[in-house]
Amino acid sequence: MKAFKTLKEKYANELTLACIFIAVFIILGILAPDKFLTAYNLGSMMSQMPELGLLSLGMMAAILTGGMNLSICYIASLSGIFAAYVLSSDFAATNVGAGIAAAIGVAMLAAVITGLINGGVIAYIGVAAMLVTLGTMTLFQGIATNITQGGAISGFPEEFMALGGGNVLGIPVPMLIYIGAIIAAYLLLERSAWGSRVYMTGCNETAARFSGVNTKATVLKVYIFSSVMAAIGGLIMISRYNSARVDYGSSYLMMSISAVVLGGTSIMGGHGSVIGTVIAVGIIQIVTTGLNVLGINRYLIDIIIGAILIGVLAIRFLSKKLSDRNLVKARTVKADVQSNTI
Amino acid sequence: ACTGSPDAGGASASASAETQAPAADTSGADKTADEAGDSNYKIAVVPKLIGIPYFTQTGDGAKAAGDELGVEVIYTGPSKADAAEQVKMIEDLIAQGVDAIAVAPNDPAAVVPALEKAKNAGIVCLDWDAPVDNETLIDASIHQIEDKEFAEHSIDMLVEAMGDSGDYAILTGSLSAPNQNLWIDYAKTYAAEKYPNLNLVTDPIPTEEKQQEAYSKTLDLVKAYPDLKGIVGYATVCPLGAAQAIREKGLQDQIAVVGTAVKEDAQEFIEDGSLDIAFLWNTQDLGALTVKVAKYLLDGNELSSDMTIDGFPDISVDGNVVYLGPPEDYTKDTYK
Amino acid sequence: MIKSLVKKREFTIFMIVVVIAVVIAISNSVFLRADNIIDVLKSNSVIGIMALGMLPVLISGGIDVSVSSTIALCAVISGKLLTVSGANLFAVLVVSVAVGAAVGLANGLIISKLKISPIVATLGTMSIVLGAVLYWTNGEWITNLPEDFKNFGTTTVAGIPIQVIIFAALIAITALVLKYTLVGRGVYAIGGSASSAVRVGYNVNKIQTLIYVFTGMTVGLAAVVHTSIVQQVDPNTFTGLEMDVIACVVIGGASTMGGSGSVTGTVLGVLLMAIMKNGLILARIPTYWQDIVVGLIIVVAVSIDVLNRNREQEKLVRVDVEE
Amino acid sequence: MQTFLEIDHISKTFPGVKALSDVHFDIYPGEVHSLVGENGAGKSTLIKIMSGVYQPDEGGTIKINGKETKIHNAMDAIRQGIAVIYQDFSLFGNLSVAENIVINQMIEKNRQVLNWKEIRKKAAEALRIVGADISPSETLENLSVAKQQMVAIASAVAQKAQMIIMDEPTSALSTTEVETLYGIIEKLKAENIAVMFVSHKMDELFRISDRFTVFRDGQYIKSCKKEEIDRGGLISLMVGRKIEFDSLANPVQKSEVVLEVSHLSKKGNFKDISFTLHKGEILGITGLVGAGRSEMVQALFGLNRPDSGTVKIDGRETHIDNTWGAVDAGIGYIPESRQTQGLVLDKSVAENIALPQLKKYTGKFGFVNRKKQKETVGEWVEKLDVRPRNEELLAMQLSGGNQQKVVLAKWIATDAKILIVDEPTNGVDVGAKSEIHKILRQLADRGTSLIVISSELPEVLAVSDRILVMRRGRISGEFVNKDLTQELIMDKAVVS
Ligand SMILES: Nc1ncnc2c1ncn2[C@@H]1O[C@H](COP(=O)(O)OP(=O)(O)OP(=O)(O)O)[C@@H](O)[C@H]1O
Ligand SMILES: Nc1ncnc2c1ncn2[C@@H]1O[C@H](COP(=O)(O)OP(=O)(O)OP(=O)(O)O)[C@@H](O)[C@H]1O
Ligand SMILES: [Mg+2]
Ligand SMILES: [Mg+2]
Repeated sequence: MKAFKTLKEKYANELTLACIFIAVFIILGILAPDKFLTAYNLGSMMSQMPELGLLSLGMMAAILTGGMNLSICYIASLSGIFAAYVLSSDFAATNVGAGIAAAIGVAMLAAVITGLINGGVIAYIGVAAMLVTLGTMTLFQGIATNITQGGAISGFPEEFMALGGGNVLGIPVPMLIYIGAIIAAYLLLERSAWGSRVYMTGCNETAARFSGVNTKATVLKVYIFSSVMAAIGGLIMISRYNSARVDYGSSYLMMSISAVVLGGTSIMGGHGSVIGTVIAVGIIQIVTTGLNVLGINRYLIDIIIGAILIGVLAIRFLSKKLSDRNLVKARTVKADVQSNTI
Repeated sequence: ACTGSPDAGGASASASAETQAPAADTSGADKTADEAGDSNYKIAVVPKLIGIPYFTQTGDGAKAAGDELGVEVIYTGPSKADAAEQVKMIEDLIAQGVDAIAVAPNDPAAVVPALEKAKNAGIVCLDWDAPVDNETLIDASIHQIEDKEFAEHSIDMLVEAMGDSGDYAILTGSLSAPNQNLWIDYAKTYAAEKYPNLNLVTDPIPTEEKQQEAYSKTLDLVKAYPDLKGIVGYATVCPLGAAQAIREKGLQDQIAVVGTAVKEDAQEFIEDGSLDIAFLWNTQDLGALTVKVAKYLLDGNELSSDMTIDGFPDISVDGNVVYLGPPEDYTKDTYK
Repeated sequence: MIKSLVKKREFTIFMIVVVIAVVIAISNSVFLRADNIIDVLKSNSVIGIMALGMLPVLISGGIDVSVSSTIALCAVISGKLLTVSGANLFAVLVVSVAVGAAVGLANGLIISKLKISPIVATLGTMSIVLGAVLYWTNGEWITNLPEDFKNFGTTTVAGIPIQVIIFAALIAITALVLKYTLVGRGVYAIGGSASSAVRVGYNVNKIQTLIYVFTGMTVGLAAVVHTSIVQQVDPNTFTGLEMDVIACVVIGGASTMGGSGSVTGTVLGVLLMAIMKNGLILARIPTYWQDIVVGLIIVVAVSIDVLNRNREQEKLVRVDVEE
Repeated sequence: MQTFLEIDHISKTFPGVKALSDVHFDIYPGEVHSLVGENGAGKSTLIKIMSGVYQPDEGGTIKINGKETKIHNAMDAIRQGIAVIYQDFSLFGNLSVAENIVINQMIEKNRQVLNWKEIRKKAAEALRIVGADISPSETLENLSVAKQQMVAIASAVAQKAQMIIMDEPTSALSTTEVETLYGIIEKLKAENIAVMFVSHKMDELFRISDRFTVFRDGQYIKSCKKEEIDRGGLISLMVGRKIEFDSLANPVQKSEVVLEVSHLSKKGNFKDISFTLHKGEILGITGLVGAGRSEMVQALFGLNRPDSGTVKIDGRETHIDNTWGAVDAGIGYIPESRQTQGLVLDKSVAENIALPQLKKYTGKFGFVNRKKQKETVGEWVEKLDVRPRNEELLAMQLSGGNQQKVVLAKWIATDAKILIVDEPTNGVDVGAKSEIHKILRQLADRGTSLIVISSELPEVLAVSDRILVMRRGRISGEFVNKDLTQELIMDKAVVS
């Protein structure tokens, strides 16, 4: 019981989100059982979510350090484009397996390099993350546009489509990859030593440094992590759209930031949980799909998402205020009792 | 494999035109069968994005045709010209259980997997405004016009406005807009061989699909290339922004501006001479034709070169491609 | 005198602006021609005005990403007023500024009363407001604005476009407010330490709200200025504008953590972005390289700025050592 | 005579902690009334209630000049003539010294338009009164902790209040500034201004106070005149037990040299620093604030790169250019500013203590063993008697002194072989202070070598085996701690 209570306190935010998620899910299910609750739709939602999900995880890591990664969408498309070049090459056409492996390798390499650029300038030169990634956003977009001349790269081996379109035991492959990424993110950020350094650095960089934490390396790794998540998202995208182009997923930037903060990550850094972000992504997904399926006007959907964002945080604030007040009340009463007994 | 079960995927992947076609019309057939009596189909028309005049007008056309034919037209698309968003909308439309999907793809390849899902769900698939690069998948492809022809037309118009020699520049909506890139390529080659004295001063200038950008980029252009004699714009905002800059600088007589623009928006600039010639197909008709062809297919008919769609006397059909017809040119006379 | 100038935080960015300007001028003398400079100032007056509005927000440690949606709303409303009711310029200006202020007020109240972090709050209002605008207008352009308004748009005073004059006026006002008023200093105080600001007796909630109202008002103003330049209203044209605006202010030395930032810096930031855009074409840089160049310049510029500041900190004398 | 301020039955509850229960306090004009109590007794909390930062629980009264009032916010307090020097200063690092000093007056007078000339004049005047040579135009964050403290004092004095509250104003100061402060307090008394004083330093309490009020664990214990009580009595009232202060110095020459610094210099920080540190030795470093002690030791900890000179650890020359390098080399540094450098305030005590030695709890896959971590942390919270004894509390929620103990704990736990401690008992209560001294000595006996920086001469004399004195960035004297007097040391410390 007690354990449960502390658990409840510790994960209050995640629980609230989970309740919202379930509530929304039920409502949509009631409104459109024949459309929303179909196996097809659930499947398609599961294959849609990973893109935003992975970018949000990458964004979250950056925000945890009190930073931001505005270049994340173009990291995704840039790594996707590099992978696409390999995939559309004769080499990949002739020996598929090696081709796909090489493509994934190239995408990861691109991720590490972009991560090193962002993280290097942020951690070792000390420029505000917002500024750096604002610059690299344009830079990466420019590179992607330049090498593709704005065109699309397509003609991948059929087998690669499985990454974005395949199923295993009825679960879409992208979802499986996403779940893997979630677990990895959780272990790295919330269970590993690096993770706790990330959180502490995010709260107070000076104190962390004064505690002998290599804050530079810590932050550098964060941006590599961020890039890798983006690159995985990029790979899923090019597989789902069987082509690669500079502007794929460009509309995910603001959405991923929204998801992260909706998930309870503090924009000042140092606070936030992977699971919170994941649930938030889920909420955004089912709301958009659900309303699409109901044939609601696209703009109304934007309005609703915005309202949810503010609404949830308002609830979060008010409930905290309330619980604090109750806590104080309880305390006072107890204290009085004691003073009487003395 | 791109779909639920591998074998199905294999089938759709290795499907030749023959195996595909029956699949298409049987699906059409069941539809007519089980919905005999009330033939009110759900036809989804998906533009590249919603909320810009061009696609609002095609939408109006589509909905009007829907009312005329008594079918339900769902006109919805992403709020940004982003392939990822568009694919999601298509997938959600499949979930919504529509009978036909007509998509103006942001990327010719990106929508293919989604459309394959649609196909397997027995939905009739069309493309419009820009082609999807997978003929076997597409039951009908509505082209406003043959791209090459259109691109060449744009150069002819430019020459008509500026003469067949001198410097010219190209404005485009964005460097990654497929059909604009296509037109630009055709146009460049055509200009190079037909009008050797035309000189393209620089790569196409992107304008973020914004008139403001087209305006200030043009201001820079005319200063960077003092001998500039002509500007051709390939997104509906470009000629307007350019014309505005030209008007402001009072260069109507030195620099000719032509390009694609919506009739109503072009009017004021054409009337004061800052925009010489605008050209575009009739946007309403494009939307209407798309819906009518969709209905035509849903009723179980086959495309054929001698088919007729009422209201569209001069359409031409070639394979599964339906051409709307020649573009309309807007000049001073248009608004007389 | 010179020394104190060099010490100033904005000096590095100033030098960078100068260097880039020189480079462009060498590659194409047109850059320095009066008409070009005026064109640049005119087409960037909108971003400039919004940047000045964004400045206090960033100084106070906040951020406002909803400006791009708000300006769309204000522009559409002024456009409709102009065409439908044919209202006169002044009335339109007042309404537009009022609408902007209203959105700002909403932001301010959500942030100060509900203690929702600024980026979240404004992300929310951003999608709500834009959604509403597009739902209402369906993205339809508003064209055929009344002649007298178009004339206003092309008005010049002593050869200087009216838009540039408005921008200049706002620069002066913002600078004065931030330096010489209690509220202005409060903005810096809150950015430095909100809790301390409470303890010295500032009404932090009120000031925070005021800040966002101010931003909203500048956006309302920017909306009219924009319309007067483009002479047409396209509700979709503003997407992504918030990033350009924020970029100018932070490149101008405002910290996204709050506490620092200046009008001078912001104006320099606006200029840097402006002359880059302008120079890219004048210097005949191929379009497929332009984004790369811009991105590199931003990263390099801000890095140099920071490296210089770090060097200053190192040199700082902490103890007067006995020699 | 009419009290200026009178407080009755005031309680304050924080989520998780009852900071004050039903306390009483009153103060007369021209009186210096000291509020004493252990860390966490509730002193700062009461002050924050008086200054409108916190609202007390329902019930209870606040009277000012006999009239019952409510203090809703800081402005109320300022209007009622209450000025505060907060324990954590509450200044603005990004603003100029002048503005920091004058800002609250501007707000009080509600002057919407500012006159900078006047502001600078006022600030300079205030700085002159408190005898601090600081340029009014300097940005505050560039000042030393000590100088920031002087700015806070200047700002409060300049306010022309009827009552000035000083929450541990001397904890960052050293002898000379402290003397000036005493002078200021005398002046204030003469002007019939009430001074509420909070401190953990016994001799200064007895030197300046007219009256004491003692809190323990948020409860009101007793008020009494200075004449009515002696140190022992006061301490036992505070702590509830006796505490003995015997010198822990152990000045026998130790053999093995662990740290050898020679000719270390950095422009504008320190010059030609040479000394050795032996195994198991406590080396005290004192001097006036601004002498550059922190700069010097921060150079040893890789926070402040020296221009020239060498550092030998265990005879091997070592280059330390960052903190993690220092930690690997077996050096620990307990900084003087716990708020910004020592602690991550909005993380739990546990996380803070674990931070420097995460490696210890980390398996080979880089995952933290939470259980092991919790145990060790629990031990240290126990050992250093951090109150409340709950390692899940946020560091922010601890009282100043308890925060300091947490910082100590986190570094002692690393079992570094060289531990540099900068102002270790800064703001720590008598009980805790003697405990901390004992802990430092135990460490030394267990073979750790310590450098202890302190501006408090009694403390230096109490713990050090050897004492270095710094003056204006140089070492001006070295003593073995045998029959030393404060005078001998001060003589080397002050600039002749
Ligand atoms: N913001 C807060 N939230 C929760 N608890 C708090 C908060 N501030 C103080 N406390 C608790 O209230 C009690 C009194 O704290 P306070 O700072 O008044 O002690 P103090 O007498 O000033 O100690 P010190 O002499 O070390 O400064 C402590 O137990 C502390 O943990
Ligand atoms: N510009 C600065 N930036 C950051 N910290 C500074 C700066 N100037 C001084 N400090 C810090 O403030 C303190 C300044 O030291 P100070 O001038 O008081 O000499 P000191 O002998 O260290 O004094 P103390 O008695 O406080 O140790 C040191 O902790 C130093 O790190
Ligand atoms: Mg205290
Ligand atoms: Mg020091």
